Amino acid sequence: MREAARMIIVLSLIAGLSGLTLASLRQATGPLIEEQVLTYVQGPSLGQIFADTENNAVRDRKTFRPPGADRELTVFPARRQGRLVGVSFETSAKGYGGEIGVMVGFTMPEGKLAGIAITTMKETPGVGSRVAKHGFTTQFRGHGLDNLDLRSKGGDIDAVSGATISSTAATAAVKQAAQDFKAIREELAKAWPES
Amino acid sequence: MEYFLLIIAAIFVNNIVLAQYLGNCPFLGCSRATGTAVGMGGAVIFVVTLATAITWLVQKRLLEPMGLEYLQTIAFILVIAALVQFVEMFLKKVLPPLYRALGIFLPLITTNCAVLGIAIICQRKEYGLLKSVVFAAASAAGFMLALVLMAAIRERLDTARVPRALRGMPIGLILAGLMSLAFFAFSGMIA
Amino acid sequence: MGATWKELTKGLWREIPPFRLVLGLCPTLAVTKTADNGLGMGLAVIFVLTLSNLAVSALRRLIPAKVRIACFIVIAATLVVGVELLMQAFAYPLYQRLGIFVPLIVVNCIILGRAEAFASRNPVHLSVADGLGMGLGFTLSLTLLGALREVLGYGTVFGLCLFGPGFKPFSFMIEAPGAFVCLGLVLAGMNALTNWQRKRQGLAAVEGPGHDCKSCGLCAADKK
Amino acid sequence: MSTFSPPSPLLTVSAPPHAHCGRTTRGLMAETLFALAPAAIMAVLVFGLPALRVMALSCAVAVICETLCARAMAGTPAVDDLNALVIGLLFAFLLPASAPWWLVAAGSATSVVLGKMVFGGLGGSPLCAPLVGWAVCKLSWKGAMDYDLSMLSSSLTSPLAQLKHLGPQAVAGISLQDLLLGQQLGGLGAVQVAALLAGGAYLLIRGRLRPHIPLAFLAGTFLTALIYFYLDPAACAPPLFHLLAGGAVLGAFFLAPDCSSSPVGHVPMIVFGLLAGCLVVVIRVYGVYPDGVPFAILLAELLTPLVDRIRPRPLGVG
Repeated sequence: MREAARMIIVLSLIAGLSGLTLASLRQATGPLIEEQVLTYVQGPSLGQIFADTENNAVRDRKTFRPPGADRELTVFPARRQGRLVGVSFETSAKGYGGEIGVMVGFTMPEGKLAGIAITTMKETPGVGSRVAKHGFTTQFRGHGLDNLDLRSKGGDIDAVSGATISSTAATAAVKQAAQDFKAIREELAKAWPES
Repeated sequence: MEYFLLIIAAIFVNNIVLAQYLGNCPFLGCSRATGTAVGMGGAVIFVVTLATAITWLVQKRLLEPMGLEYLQTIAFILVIAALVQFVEMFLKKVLPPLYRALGIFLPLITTNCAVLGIAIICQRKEYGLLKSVVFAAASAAGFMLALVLMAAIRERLDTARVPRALRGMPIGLILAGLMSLAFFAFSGMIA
Repeated sequence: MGATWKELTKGLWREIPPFRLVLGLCPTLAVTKTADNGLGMGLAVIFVLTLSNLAVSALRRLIPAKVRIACFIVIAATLVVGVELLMQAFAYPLYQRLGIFVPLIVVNCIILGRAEAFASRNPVHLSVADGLGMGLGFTLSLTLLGALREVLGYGTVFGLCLFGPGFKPFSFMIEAPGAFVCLGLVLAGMNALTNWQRKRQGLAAVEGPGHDCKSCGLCAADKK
Repeated sequence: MSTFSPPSPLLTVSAPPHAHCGRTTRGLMAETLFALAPAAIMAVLVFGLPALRVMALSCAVAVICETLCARAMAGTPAVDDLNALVIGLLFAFLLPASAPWWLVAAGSATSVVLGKMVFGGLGGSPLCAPLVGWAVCKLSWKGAMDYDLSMLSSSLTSPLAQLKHLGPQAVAGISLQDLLLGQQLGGLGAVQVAALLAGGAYLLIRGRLRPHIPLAFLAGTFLTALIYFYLDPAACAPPLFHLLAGGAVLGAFFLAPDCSSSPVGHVPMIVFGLLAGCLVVVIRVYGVYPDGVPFAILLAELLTPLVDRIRPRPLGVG
């Protein structure tokens, strides 16, 4: 009986200690990890949208809350010569094999699409993943904020042949982003003052 | 069709041992005789399938709602270790013949990285429960296939005059390499 | 002091894993495509192994024999989660490259094997020396193997280009078959070296270390 | 039992081939070389001197490697059994005629070392040696091993690559006679179909080759191709095309019946041949490699020990 009690006490002691250590380590590393994930997961797609910017988009990020929505948007600014030239943020939509995340960039102050890049993607390899390739994403560059639909739905975006679901999802995500952008455009313009 | 491709991919194209480097210790350690290999393979299929289902539930029903995803590794390994113990006791009581066939392999399975590996792969690929279970069973079947083929070839090699320095582990590894080479035939079959 | 030094250095040559003590094969094969991957994996293992040996050895009188394996697993898993968090915070690209093999350190038999075979029976300072030595040996082996495969497979080492443009990379080496064959040949080389040394000392030749889980204390303990 | 004790000489069971009726390995290998000669001559006629260069270099490297290995591991069989020459020649047969020297040398050395000598020399290897070298090269140097890419100057094309990339319409115009006479790109010896058939027939008539594996292999290829062709004639090439294009005939007569890596029983041999033949077409249809012959044989050889377990039940055993 004493043996069993000792077993239980020692085990729970070790488990508790390990839980405590990990929880505090998690607390300490949390912000760092977030920064790293943004830099290495979202960062490359930011670079695809806005080349040669002079600020660190990940460090200068700010969060916004579109009116009437219950989610937050993390917006990454792009600056050239001290002026804000564009913003990008990520939206997602349900694709064939899970969520497709799309980073969407808008030029400021014109308010056009600067380009899009696929961030997370769990589509069927070889079929859906073709939307991440050049041809599909480049047609958004310089596009206005309207008519963001596939041709089959009356818009002017060409779907990737054989990957309709993935194309639909990516387009839906972009459309969502355009709506969010319209909603917070005023705030965005003021958020990063000229330096 | 989706599941058929998933199974073929897991067994042949991305074979867990020969292409993903998981479960090498039992693959090289338990491949001296075909009988042992079949027993080990059976035990692994059994435990992997069960463990993947349970860890999937643990992750989705316990860790994610509580925001404890970072404890995945520790939770999974404890689940697997407990499961192996439990399966051992259960088989001993309820199905003695099966216990006699698989029992001696069960303790070795806790430290078989294929078990934990497959459970984590299912989470990283965000498979659903059914898909995870099918994937796990197929991957474990791929492990068994590689193990049995390896054992049969090694039994033959016992009569060959393998140079002394190469006997044992080295020739086993080279053989595994050549098997992996042959399995390249399947590469690209499922994009 | 002498004893500590002995435990520290045995892992560097006499019992260097995984070449002499065949432990932890999966990461050895999987992450040695390049030298820096091997080095990163090795450093993570040093961290986990040293601290797990320290913890196990410090608690060895406290832990009841029946649940010791469970305790070792909890300790190792805690450390591995710690490594995961630290790697994500400070070396995210490495974390991405090593992928699933970072959490799998917990089932690397080197960790549990050393806990069972050494740390649970020896005082703290010796156990730490053992863990550090074994970890350094493991790192050394992985880096060497990674460098070998990288040189042949990419023509680079730590990302530095070694040969001119005329070099035709031997891509076989960076694919799975190359990993197996390369490690097999290195092990054969170690065996040949051992026997050559034994011959000079006038001893009979031996077959190389097998993989009957003899070197890994855990399985042996379970068989009892 | 950590120390290794040398087996006692009385009870040593030697590795296959066991069959002995006055014939020697050297004799068998000499006859195999003789049977391969027509294809080698045809290869020189079709592809010119580069083919001769590749074959000579491959054979030389194979012999040198075997000599060095045999020197390093005392107690292995003598080098003069001509087996190294056969391996070198068969490996050369799988290469494009324009293969650069380093590719030939590296592949030939890999064939001999990884495919044969690490398993203790002749008879120990579970895989056919030239195929091991071929697969390693194919994995490493895709460009130099690609028949069309490396033979740009030739007016011929590789029918199997065309089938893979352009579909069966592209190969509909190729006459079977051209295929038979080696008017196609592919392994420099593997495409000399008529000459290989003659060599194979010679070995069969002389009794140096048992007919089970070659015939089962060809039947397996033909039947599987027939099934695919029957199901969808528009998407698949006719079965005779599959037999005559690429390395199917070389595989059937010279690679698959490799003495140490193929089964020995009658039924196992037939199963092995059918399986390999079937895999050839499956890999050609679904895989990324235009010609599935070498990989199909390698895969079937992995199954050899298991297939060999099919044997008649001994009398009196329940």
